[in-house]
Amino acid sequence: MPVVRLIAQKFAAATVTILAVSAVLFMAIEVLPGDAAAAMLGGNTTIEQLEAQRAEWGLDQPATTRYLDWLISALQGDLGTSFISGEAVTTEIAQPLWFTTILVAISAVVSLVLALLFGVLAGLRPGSRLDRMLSGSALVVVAVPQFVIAGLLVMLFALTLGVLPAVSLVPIGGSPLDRPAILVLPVIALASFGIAWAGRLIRAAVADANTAPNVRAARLAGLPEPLVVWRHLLPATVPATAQVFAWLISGLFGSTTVIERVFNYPGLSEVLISAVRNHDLAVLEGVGILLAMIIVLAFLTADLIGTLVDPKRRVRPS
Amino acid sequence: MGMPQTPPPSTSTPVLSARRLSRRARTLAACGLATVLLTSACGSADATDAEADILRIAAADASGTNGLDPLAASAGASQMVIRHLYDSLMVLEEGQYRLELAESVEPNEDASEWTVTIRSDAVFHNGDPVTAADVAFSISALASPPSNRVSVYANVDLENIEVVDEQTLTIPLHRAGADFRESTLVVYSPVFPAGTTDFAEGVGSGPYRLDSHDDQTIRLTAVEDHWRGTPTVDILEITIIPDATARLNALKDEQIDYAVGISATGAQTIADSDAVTLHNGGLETAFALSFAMNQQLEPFDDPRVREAVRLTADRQALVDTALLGFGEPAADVVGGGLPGYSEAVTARTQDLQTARDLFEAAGVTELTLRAGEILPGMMSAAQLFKQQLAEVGVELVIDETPADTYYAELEKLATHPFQAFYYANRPAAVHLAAVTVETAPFNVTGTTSQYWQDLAEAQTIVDDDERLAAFTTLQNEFYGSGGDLLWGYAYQIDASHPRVGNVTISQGVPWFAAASIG
Amino acid sequence: MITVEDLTISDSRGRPILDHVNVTLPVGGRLGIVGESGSGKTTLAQALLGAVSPGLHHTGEVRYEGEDVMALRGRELRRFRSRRIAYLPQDPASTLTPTMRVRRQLTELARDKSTDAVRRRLREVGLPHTDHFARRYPHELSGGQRQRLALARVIATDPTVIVLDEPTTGLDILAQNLVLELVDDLVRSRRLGLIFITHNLSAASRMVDDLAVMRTGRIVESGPVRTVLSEPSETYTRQLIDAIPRLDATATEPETSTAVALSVTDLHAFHGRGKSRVPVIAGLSLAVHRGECVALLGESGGGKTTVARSIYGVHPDFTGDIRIDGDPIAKRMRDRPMSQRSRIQLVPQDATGSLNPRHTVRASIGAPLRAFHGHTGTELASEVERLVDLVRLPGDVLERRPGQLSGGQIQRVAIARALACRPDVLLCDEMTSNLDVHVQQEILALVDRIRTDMSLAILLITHDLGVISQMAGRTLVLNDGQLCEQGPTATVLSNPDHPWTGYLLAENQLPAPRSAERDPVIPRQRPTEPEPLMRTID
Amino acid sequence: MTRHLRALALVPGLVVALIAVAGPWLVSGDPLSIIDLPYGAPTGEHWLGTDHAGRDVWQQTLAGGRPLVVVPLVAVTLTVLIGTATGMFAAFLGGTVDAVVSRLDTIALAIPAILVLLLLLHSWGNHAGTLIVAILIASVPFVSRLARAATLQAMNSGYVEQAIGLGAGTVTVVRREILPNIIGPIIADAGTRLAIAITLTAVTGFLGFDSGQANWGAMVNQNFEGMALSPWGVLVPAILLAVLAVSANLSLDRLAERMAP
Repeated sequence: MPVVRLIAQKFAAATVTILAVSAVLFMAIEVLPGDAAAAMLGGNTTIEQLEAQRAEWGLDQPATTRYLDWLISALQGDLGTSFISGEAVTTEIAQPLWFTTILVAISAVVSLVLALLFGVLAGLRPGSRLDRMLSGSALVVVAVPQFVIAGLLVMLFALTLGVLPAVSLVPIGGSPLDRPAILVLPVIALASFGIAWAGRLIRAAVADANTAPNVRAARLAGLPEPLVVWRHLLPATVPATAQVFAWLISGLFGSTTVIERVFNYPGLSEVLISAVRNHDLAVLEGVGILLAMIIVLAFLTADLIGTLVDPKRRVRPS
Repeated sequence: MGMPQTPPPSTSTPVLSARRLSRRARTLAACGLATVLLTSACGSADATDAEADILRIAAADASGTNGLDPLAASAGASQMVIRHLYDSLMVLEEGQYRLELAESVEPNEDASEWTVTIRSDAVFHNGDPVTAADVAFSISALASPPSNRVSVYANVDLENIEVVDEQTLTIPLHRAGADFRESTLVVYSPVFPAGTTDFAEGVGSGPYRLDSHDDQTIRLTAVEDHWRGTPTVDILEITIIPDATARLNALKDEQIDYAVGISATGAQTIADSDAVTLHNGGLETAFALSFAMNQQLEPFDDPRVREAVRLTADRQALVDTALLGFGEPAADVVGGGLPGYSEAVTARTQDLQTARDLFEAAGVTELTLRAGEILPGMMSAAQLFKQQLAEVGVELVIDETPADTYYAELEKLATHPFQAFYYANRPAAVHLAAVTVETAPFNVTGTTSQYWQDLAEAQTIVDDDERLAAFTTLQNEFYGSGGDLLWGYAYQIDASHPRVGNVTISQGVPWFAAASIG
Repeated sequence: MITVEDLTISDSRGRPILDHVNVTLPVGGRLGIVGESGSGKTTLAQALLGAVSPGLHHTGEVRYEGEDVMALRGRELRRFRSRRIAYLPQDPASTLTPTMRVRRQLTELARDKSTDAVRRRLREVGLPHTDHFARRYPHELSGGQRQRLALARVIATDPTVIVLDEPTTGLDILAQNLVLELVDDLVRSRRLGLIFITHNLSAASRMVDDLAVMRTGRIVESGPVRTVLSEPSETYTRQLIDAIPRLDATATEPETSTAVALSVTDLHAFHGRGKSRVPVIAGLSLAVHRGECVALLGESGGGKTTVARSIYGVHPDFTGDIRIDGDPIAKRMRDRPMSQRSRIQLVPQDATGSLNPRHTVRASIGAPLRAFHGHTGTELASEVERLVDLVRLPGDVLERRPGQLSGGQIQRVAIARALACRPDVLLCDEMTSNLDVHVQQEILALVDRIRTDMSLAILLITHDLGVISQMAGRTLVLNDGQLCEQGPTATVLSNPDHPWTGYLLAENQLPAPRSAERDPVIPRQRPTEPEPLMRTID
Repeated sequence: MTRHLRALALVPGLVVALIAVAGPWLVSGDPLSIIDLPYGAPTGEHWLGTDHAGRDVWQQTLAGGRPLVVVPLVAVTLTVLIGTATGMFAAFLGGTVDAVVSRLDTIALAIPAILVLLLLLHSWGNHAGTLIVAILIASVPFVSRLARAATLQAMNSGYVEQAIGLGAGTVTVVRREILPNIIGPIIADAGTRLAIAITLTAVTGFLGFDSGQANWGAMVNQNFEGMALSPWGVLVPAILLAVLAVSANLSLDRLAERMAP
């Protein structure tokens, strides 16, 4: 089964990547100035207390030892314990990560769908008025900082029109999905960039595929335009689109940090920023590695989609 | 957009604190997560109870905890939750020291041992009466790690606390402490059932009991027939919103009814609005903002330089610019407007000529200020002060440090002669005893051993009036030659829906038990 | 059935691409439109379907059974295209969307989407009519099967007219004949109208009744095939006829007296990697003498190009010994010293792709002069100009880029650039197969002249017997990666030893005329001595 | 759009770039000095009024453009140089070099960019260098992959293969044959990178890291909350910023078009 083997190979490569990323992250966090003990104990500290705290957390061990310890427990699903809150990292970040993932996933899907629409509309007739209008708007949207867009959205939809909530308050014990209205503005703010950026790339892919002989032939055979696009043109753009989608996911996990702050969305933003401030190694490593896994998974999926959609790579000539 | 309000790094409220939740709490959290994953709301937040008055409050929090655990709570939302869930022995309310759970707190003749009697009608939310044994347990717990208030109770001889009867206990001290009430019990004394190790249920004897909660929001319901009377508001929903702008937006959008702490800019924006009411906490919840000079380090070991710096400041201008007028000039000693403040302490007025002469005499032409945006407006103030110093021929170099590492640089905190700093406004006696003593973590004003001795002596004076007089002298001394250029008080401005009224301040946080919802 | 009246299509600057074109296709008729690339054939073909590229303007009419095709819009236009007329462009296989299975390819445009219909259509074009086959993807089919499938796909709409636009260009003669036969059968059995657009006169002549010759957007001559071919009234038509290479025109004698310039011994070359690595050349040996032209003949995809690439040093996956003037050379071009690099040069099939689109002709030709011979300044300039002149290009092409040149010009630039290296061996890999016949003639003549003048050893790789007969002294025939026959070209072409060579030759002949009364008579160069250019079968 | 119109569209961009570059020379005194109460209305002396801290908005506008031109420009230029070089040589040389570069790219793009940014800002503070490094780490893998793919494609074309046979060395082939043919899409992409970089330099303040210098991004950021009190501190820098980003993008798009084969 070549497909199974292909997937297995790619997963193996992805695993290696994630291991490497974990090591790089560990090193990067290692060189942060100060340490968690000092950050936590704050002003009340004596040197002895500091040393004791460091010893308790194992910070006096060499970095390699700590990394290996971390790695071994990580492989068992234990990402360690937050220095600051004392909770297991997995417990501490599970909910924010889940909430952020909801936001990113919805934004990514919205971005992709609209970017496809934009890409197809503009890419089918490059240089047309519609194309220039869409591409021009995309240019502007990409150029305006996202927190400005978010702020304007709040002013308009929440404070002036009062149709959508300004702040993403999640019901107690619930999730953002229980109150979908709180997702709308953050998603618009996030997706606006996604649509513009991804749309430009998809537009190029569509314009390229649009000149392929099979597409022209399908048109000249009198096939209705939607079918031409759907059956003949779009399949050729799938690999590129899948790649764009993976980039989108990786990018959205970055920009969501800013957007979450604007809307006070209970996601990873707070966790990350306070972990950096408090030098909470375990949380940083944990968040970093989980995000890396999501990103790698996104690229892996894109890669597989790109492969599987192409019968030449999926099916061996019999 | 404004920075989230961060709380003061005073001894009694360490900004950052660590503690470990019990195993049970983790299990609960895990269950909570499972619930979340199934996206089935276990809380009743969405259940609209037509009968009940709900007050939705948003605040920032410094501790990263939800306020159920009195050993981990810090300033902000968690403190507010503690205040409503638990009764304390004593509190500072409306500018007064008040007995709450305690019926009396009396010293022996040399103030080395205190006898506390508690009221008999207080009942925990689980139905058990509050006893002296509970108080003894609570004090011991607060005084031992992992509590973050260990330093408040450092002087209590825990081993020898004695429960005399159901309502009475004696608390011996290591050193005589005549100011035990204000410097210890008033600072932090919530009481919880003896034997409590897991605070997930939040069992206290306060006017509200825990209904439900998650990481972000806590829902409290009123306790009927509380000894203070039944609270006027049936349900409090306290949500942690770190960003001041977001809090205000949530309020404007009517997602919440009361925002604790909004930015000066936000306050100015809505000053004329009918849709929102501003609540100015006044001096009781204010932060005292300072440029602290270390008297032990050059050039501030020269009292002329300290005086010159204090005379250079145009305090009103600093308040108007850096705080947009939401504050008032301060007089170099913390505690303005609060009990025991010396009448002799008044804000210095700018006197450039004298300042110039003093600087010249001391030969100072350049100063370096370590500053960061530790509170909104601090950097503006530093910049404006730089310009004011320039008028007297002194160049101020601003060494800017990011707010989030400001307190982490312990070395610099201890050795930098001139730094931006701020304190919670507390009664002068409490402040001086906590901040300017030898053991204080941030002795940024570099108080001397002679001063410490005087302070320690004052703390042992049992007679209230005499002790007050001694502290007044200390204040006057600190005012005359101390190391703080305490240039202003920044009011904490809350905002609410206009229908919310009668919110008072208790222990530095808004008190909603008697609030009215029109 | 179709009438084109006074059709003029011009670009945005008003330059006509089609200039007052008038053609008529009677019901069931077969019309050939012959012209070189750039003559407007494709524009005309697409105009028949009511398609005019954006930015072009048209006047005049295209009528299908009296209906104005150009006025059709939207649904009606689609209806016309999907019911009345089928169009198959150059390289028909490329019209197959790779993600659609055979069955889907056939049902998509058809009205009858039943399994039976699919089987019938597969059978009709001579493809296996099994369900298994219908489930395949295009890439699982052979090249010939793909072409059949493409044809089956467009006629699945049951059209009344089929328009074929250069359907055989780039195919070797075997594949070409397959397609033509297939089309012929289909048109006959379905009684379709046929419009056959090509630059290949001989292909056109066997397919159609009437012929229209196009040049620069105008129909210069039209009439029944026989008339046009035997009595061309236009010089241009005559030139086209003359330009067809002839099998009997073996120009050169084998040259073996001189030293061996290139020798290849026991060449085994492979494609692919790991498990899918397969041998494509198995034990080929050959030698080319100075001043000699040796042809390597074989099927498309038969590994001929791999031979050239191995020698040239861009296909390192081979074993065997390659020598230049007796000196062994490294496998990879990168590893060869400069002195060796200049000695072998390649003129590829895709000359356009071999020229950097961003460099001017002057830069392209100048680069090897600079690198190998250290020419600079005026010396460089004059040498470049000499070379350009040598390949008969006008001086004004020097500052142009490949995009601004015609196919023939680009091929000349590629040759000039190869010559700039002053090579001993020139590898010509299908160098004229993409060119119009009449350009092809000139290029061949040019290379032949240079060979004699410069005493070049030439390895000519081609599938075109006409080219071989005109150029090569000796011919090697490659089959299944092995040499199956070699000898003087005249001998190989007249008395093939190996059955495969015989088959190749037989297929290369002009097939029997469609019907007796339309016996195509293709005059040779000198019409006064009428003699068939190609022998007919039996 | 006609040629002239398109050229005309770049005029605002040029004007803004001019303000950004020449502005700091026109500033009188310290642009960050406090001159009046916050959120003051425009006056004859202070054309655009004062900002949230009582500083002159116009003076800051003059002073605050340069970092937004310099940092993204340097960062994106370096990104393009490094990304193109690594991608091109990886594809051209193949084998181990390719394997190593591709692996590094994969690792770099798997590391969450926001984490890198936060860590760097925290360690080094908000300096030009920090931002440039953060942008490089986030962008180089993308450009490198783009360049690698384009190079592989270019290498499939006959002219690269043949260039070696025509006497060109590795560097010559890469520089003369490959680079000109792959640079188009990379430059088109650089337009978006530039916009992202500009946004990034503007957004750091929002995450709580101030640079302590006049900067259009910081201005938007800091004065946003008080927009109702005085809009100038937000509108003027925001518009300049957007014009800058849009025209940078437009001109790079045009450049890419012209460089297309």
